[in-house]
Amino acid sequence: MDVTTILLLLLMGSIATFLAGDKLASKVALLFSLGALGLSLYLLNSLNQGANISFTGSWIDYPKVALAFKADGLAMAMVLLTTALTPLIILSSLGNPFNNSKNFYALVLFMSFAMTGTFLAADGLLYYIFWELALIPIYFIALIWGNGDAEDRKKAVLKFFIYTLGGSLFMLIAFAYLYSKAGSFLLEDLYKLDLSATEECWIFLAFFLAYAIKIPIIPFHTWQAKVYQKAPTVGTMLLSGIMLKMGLYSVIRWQLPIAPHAAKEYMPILIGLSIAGVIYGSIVALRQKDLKKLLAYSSLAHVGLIAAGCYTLTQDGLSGAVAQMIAHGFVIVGLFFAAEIIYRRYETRTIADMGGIRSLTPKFTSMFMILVLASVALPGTYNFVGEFTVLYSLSQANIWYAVLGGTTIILGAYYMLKMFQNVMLGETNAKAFADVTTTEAITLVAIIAFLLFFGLYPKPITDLVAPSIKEILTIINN
Amino acid sequence: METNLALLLLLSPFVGFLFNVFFGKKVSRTVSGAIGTLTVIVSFLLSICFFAQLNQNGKPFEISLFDWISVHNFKLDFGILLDQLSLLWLLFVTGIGSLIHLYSISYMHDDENMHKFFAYLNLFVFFMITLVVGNNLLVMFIGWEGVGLCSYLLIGFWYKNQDYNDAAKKAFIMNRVGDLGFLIGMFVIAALFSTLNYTELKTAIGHGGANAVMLGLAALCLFIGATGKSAQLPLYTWLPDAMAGPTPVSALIHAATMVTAGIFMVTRMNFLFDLTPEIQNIIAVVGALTALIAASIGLLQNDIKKVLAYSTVSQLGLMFLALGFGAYNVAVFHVITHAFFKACLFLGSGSVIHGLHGEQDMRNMGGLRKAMPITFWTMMISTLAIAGIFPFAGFWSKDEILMVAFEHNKVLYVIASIASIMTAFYMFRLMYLTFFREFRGTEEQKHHLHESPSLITIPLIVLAILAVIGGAINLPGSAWLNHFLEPILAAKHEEHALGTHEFMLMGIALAGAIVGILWANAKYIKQGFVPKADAEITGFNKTIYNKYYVDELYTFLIVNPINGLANFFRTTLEPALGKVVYSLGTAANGLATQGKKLQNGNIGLYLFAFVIGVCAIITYLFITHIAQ
Amino acid sequence: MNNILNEIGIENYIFLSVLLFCIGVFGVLYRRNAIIVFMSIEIMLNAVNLLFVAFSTYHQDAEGQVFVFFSMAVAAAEVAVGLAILVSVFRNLGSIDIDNLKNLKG
Amino acid sequence: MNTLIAISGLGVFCLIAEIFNLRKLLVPVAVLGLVAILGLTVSEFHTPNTFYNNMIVVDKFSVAFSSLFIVLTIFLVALSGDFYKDHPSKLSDFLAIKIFLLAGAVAMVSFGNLSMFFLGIEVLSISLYVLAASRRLDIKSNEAGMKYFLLGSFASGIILFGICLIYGATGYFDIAEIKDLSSGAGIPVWFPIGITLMIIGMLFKIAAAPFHFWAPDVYEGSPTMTTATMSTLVKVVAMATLYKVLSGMTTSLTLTFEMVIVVISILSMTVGNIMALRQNNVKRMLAFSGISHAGFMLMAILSLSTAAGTLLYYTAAYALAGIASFAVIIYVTRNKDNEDTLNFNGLGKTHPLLAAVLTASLLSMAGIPIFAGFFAKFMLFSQTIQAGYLVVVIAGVVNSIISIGYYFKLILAMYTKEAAEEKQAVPFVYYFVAVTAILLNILMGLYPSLVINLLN
Repeated sequence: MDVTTILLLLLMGSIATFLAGDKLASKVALLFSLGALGLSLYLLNSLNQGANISFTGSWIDYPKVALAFKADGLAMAMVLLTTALTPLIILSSLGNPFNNSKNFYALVLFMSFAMTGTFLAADGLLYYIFWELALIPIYFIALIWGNGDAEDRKKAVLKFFIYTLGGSLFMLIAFAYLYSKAGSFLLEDLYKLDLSATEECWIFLAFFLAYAIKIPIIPFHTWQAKVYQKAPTVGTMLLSGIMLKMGLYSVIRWQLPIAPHAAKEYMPILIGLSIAGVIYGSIVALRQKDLKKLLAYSSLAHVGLIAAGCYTLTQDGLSGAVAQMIAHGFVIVGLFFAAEIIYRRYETRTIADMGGIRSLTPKFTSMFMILVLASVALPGTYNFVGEFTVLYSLSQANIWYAVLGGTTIILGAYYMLKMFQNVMLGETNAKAFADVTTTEAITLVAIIAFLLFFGLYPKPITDLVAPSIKEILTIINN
Repeated sequence: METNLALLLLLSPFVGFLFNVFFGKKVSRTVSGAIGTLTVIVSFLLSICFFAQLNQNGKPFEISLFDWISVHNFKLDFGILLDQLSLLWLLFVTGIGSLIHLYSISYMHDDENMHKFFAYLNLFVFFMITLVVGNNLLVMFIGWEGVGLCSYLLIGFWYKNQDYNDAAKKAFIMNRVGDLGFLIGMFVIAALFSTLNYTELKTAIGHGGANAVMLGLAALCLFIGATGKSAQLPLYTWLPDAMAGPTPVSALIHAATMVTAGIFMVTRMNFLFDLTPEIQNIIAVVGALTALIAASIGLLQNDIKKVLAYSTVSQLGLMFLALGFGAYNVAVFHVITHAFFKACLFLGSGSVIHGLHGEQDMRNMGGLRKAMPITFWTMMISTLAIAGIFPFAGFWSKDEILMVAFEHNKVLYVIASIASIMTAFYMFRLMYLTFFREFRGTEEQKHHLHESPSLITIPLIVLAILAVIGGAINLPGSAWLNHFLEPILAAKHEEHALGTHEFMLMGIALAGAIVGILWANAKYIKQGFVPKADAEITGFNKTIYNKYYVDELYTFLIVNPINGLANFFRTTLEPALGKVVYSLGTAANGLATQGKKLQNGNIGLYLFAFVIGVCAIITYLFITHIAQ
Repeated sequence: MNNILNEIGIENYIFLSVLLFCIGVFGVLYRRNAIIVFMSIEIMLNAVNLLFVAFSTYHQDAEGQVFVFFSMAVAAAEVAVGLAILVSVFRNLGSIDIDNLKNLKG
Repeated sequence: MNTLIAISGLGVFCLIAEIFNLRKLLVPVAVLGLVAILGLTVSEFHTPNTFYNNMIVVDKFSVAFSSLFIVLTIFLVALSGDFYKDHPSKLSDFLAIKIFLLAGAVAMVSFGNLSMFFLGIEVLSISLYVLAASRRLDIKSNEAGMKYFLLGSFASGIILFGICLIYGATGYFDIAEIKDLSSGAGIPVWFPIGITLMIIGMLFKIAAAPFHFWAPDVYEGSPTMTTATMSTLVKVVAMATLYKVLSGMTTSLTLTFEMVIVVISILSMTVGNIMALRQNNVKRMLAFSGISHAGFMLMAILSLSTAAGTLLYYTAAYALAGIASFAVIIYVTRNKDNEDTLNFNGLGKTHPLLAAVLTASLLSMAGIPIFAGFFAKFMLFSQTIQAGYLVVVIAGVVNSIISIGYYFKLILAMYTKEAAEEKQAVPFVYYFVAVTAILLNILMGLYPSLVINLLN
């Protein structure tokens, strides 16, 4: 029993959903995603009991590409993030009807298949293939089921596709080059490789281009806000909840260990850029009129902090980054869902058109409030654990990083509370607002429960990822 | 057993919170209120038990519940520490907390969201307890941010009024500024000693050898945190606005308990601050200035709660003054007495507002002495206490502070004294305008004038009594408190042998207070002066009345630039960055349009290009061939 | 037997045929009448054929001359097709000026 | 060799069938015959052999490519049945011409002697001239034919001249002999010129810049069926032949010549992609994309000794994607007078399957993973990097990014625009060809070894 089963299950799920037809599609998809979740939990359990759930098989003998899936703690953490969020996302989408939903849900499952593959792949080319595969479904999801003016959307989505693909193609060159050196794409072989300083620097930059666009780190973020706004909320959740994490995970898994010296050399610039992203994102978010765009920029700020954590090249930085990735994955999905819930009732995403909802819907208000607090990293939520660890690692590198990065807890509170005030508080809104339905409530409660539980007891996740991070750090440091 | 009790002590209010969240709406308001109150009383009783036990065996009780956050160089557990300091705080937090809960049952009875109110109040008590009983800084930080959250929720309790929401937001964000300081401070300490646990820290720092600069930095950052929570310069402006919340909230959170968290934290970390005299000086100066400025603003405020708010700020300033001189026990002493009489004052003002159906402007009050005697007398006692009249509680604690100041720094002593004279003045101004001479409100208000129900008055009476006798816990001579706190404080605090110049100082203080009172009396009783309408206020008075325009200054210096930047980024920079990417595409398209001209369908041209190509290649090969 | 090339020398043949070839190319480039363009192309091919023969004599083997027959045949076939196309062009356009063939462009 | 004979036989049969009026049978028989021939060819894979003292050399290379050509022809023939249904009398001619064209193609990859090469290339070209101009009354078709003919025969002239010079330099037409001599000393200066001229002729056939001008016009003007043939079969043939010529007649390329290739490759990619951005006519767009692909394929020349397998893979991937897309294009534009992108609006709604296939094939051409196109590009890249030409690779990457621009224009049209007319029934053959081709493509993507290992 190894991790390939998860991939197969998701792939089969995607096909089954496609065949199930529009009526059943959502249910089938939900079923399979839950199955994947259960399976990955089972595998996690057997991993903790010391079983080997990785898989290596041969695929192409020239050029030498192997079907290698490495499932260590880190990878499994990300896989769980994916398989846990997918059902939630599907569940959240039950409220809105999609025309020919079979394609839609098939694409959703296919995307989560591709992303899981990206997290697991331990062979450069295989990894790259999954990386690109994840791009196709989101492109169509955003293009066909997106909202807003079609022409505008087309432009935004096409830009997103070309931009990200462009970035990753340079990564492809890097891989080709590494292959010409190592004669294999296997992760460990690439780790073993010792490159000259110049080579490393170019390789690093090639990777950086791919990841900086995906994550995104400013100034490569220009695709983000518009796509988030135009994509259907499910797409936005997939993008912000999981896909961004692909970039960050890849930084930890591929970029840093393969080109450690370059990473050390550029550390100040990289951390600087990331932190600039934190501040920039927060400030831009202050004045957003569109709820989804505001959340998009908030997530720009958060991933900036995560990236900064990654580039500190310290145990804390990396583990904090992972924690923050997971926490942010959940909270941002929750927030976008809250936006969607409001949209379902009021058909608007413009903050100005909202307000005074609180008195109409106590349940929703409390859940939304908790999510907002989580995203401003209130102690007791998992986000705090992540943010604390990351900031701590930054302060170890240089106290000023921590101070500047720490502004996020002020600015974050500013724009989030402002948003909450304008959206929920104030004189009772004239329009009626039905309180959350059961499925909506389940989704939100699940997310909140997760955040609170691990906020108080993060140990399981920390212990899960710590060994693999140590391993990676040893590779980086010699 | 003890562990369970400790847990109960901690969680009991949380249970109340959960109950009120999930069932509050179902049960009647009284029930939800009663539950809320009981849970706090439970904690109070438990604290008494622990207190008694501690008094017997004298050894603090510490347990670690579970591992929480771990970073490479240390593990943080979620632990409870019940020692002298935390128990002292627990006693008055839960004690006053219970009283105010009791009070609120009647005060909030007409509010449809009463169950929410009690939920928040319980949550606050829970977080406050967490803050106090945590055995390391990070647990304190949970409580620290938690109480901030509750104050946000309670200030904005009447969420339909956006001004209140703004006030709430302001409070939260300004606290966050402090919290960042707190975080950084923790980081520095963790980096230095790789622990945040108090006891371990105490020993670690005791060994010394740590880089003085870093220690100073840590202390400074922690103090910044304190200025946020305890409303000191420059972050004090949120506290007066926080009066937007219901009056019990102002009493509990913004007078008695939460705002003293800063003092608690500094006292907790006294072993750190003792090593950094420069920072202590900063603290002292900041405290003194805060005391003076806040008091001076208080002189001219007309909103009864605003006056009390500024007096709170200035009292807190005095406490920090004491902290700055390393007289932690004195500060704590004043914290406790202040908690008594300030809570009483707020509740009293609440009772007045309640009586006048929400009227808060003292210009429309007056002559309430007859109508609500209990409120009047209790408030009068507390006023005497805060003014520092012998033998009320405030006299002893404030006097101690002044003595300490006198010993260390005459200038600050003078400032502090002026501040306390002002205090005496504006407090009596408040009393006179509210309770004396004839009623200035509307006719139909006059009809409904009545003493508040007993649920309101009982807490008042209790607190008033405490305000009278509270000084007893640390009378010069007996000084129980000092002895009690000795285990906590690293540096021994020398006793005041009651000598002549101590008595002289007492006399001066008393005289100052009386001066202030007479001044007020002359102005508001003899002349019967009533403050002018806002429009007519002019000159320096106007500046003071508008709080020296500090808020406007902050808006101008910080808020506006940030918003301007936000606008600039959103409207200019973002599109520009986007264009950069698009421009590549447009460039390619431009090339294409040019290219289409070349592809003009003319066979001759195609053939020509062909031949040119051939010639070019051949010649190139030839040239290189010759070159070889 | 005495080989004629010994008197004249192979290079002169090469020059001649290159010259012819270039004339052909020039004709193709310069003239606009399709027929003449065909003819120029034929000149190019025949220039090559000439050279083939010369080389085959030079190398003292027949392969070159055989090849000439190939190329002639091919050229003939080519021209046949070409003329057919030309005819249909003339039928549709009423002229065989290749400058008129500019509908497909951009 | 047997392949060649069999193909010619099949061609003749097609002509005779017309006499006996067997039109109904024509397409099925032709397809079956080709399948049989495919089998025959493949059977020769492991028995390299030479015929008629090296006129024809059958080796792995020739067999592999011949089989590819046959497969492509099968698809093309299968499509012709419906394509020519309006004038059935011509069907047999067109089929015959296509099959003879195939014969030429096979000759071009299995020649052992330059005369065979020349014959092959001429058979191919002449059949194409005919096909291009085959719509007699359509002025565009005439123009296309005329342009192709003039430039084509001009190119043939150049090639012939090249052959002649080589013969003069070495005294042989047999490429094996030539190869031996080419490395030896005292080889006259016109030998490299001869090679160069031949190469230029082939560069013209694969439409590499600056010899590409004919391609867009001819592609646009010719009947779509012919365009399909050109852009898939012919391009592949020319590329394979170019590779065989170079690898067959020279031991190693000189650095200077590699520079020429580098420049031409980069030029073709860039020109092709940039120009394709602003095309509204699908055939024209694909013509330019073909030019850029020619540029990509030229990378193979840079690692001459090892690239055979990669080239086979690339050509196969490209041609299969091309067939699949053309199957859709032919269907969509079969009774339209132009091939404007507008015709594809809303295809996603009216014919989801066709739209999906077209999307897939475009993605494959753009080089998106799991489609063969990705591996094709990737292997070229990695080989070129190993050969030490990082510049070309970077240019290639930049171009693949540009190419997304126009490939996705079509996809966007299919999925976001509203359909002009409602859906009508699609003849099965289109589905068959399109789906089979794209499935083969994806299969190659999933198991690249299948193809690559043939020639490594």
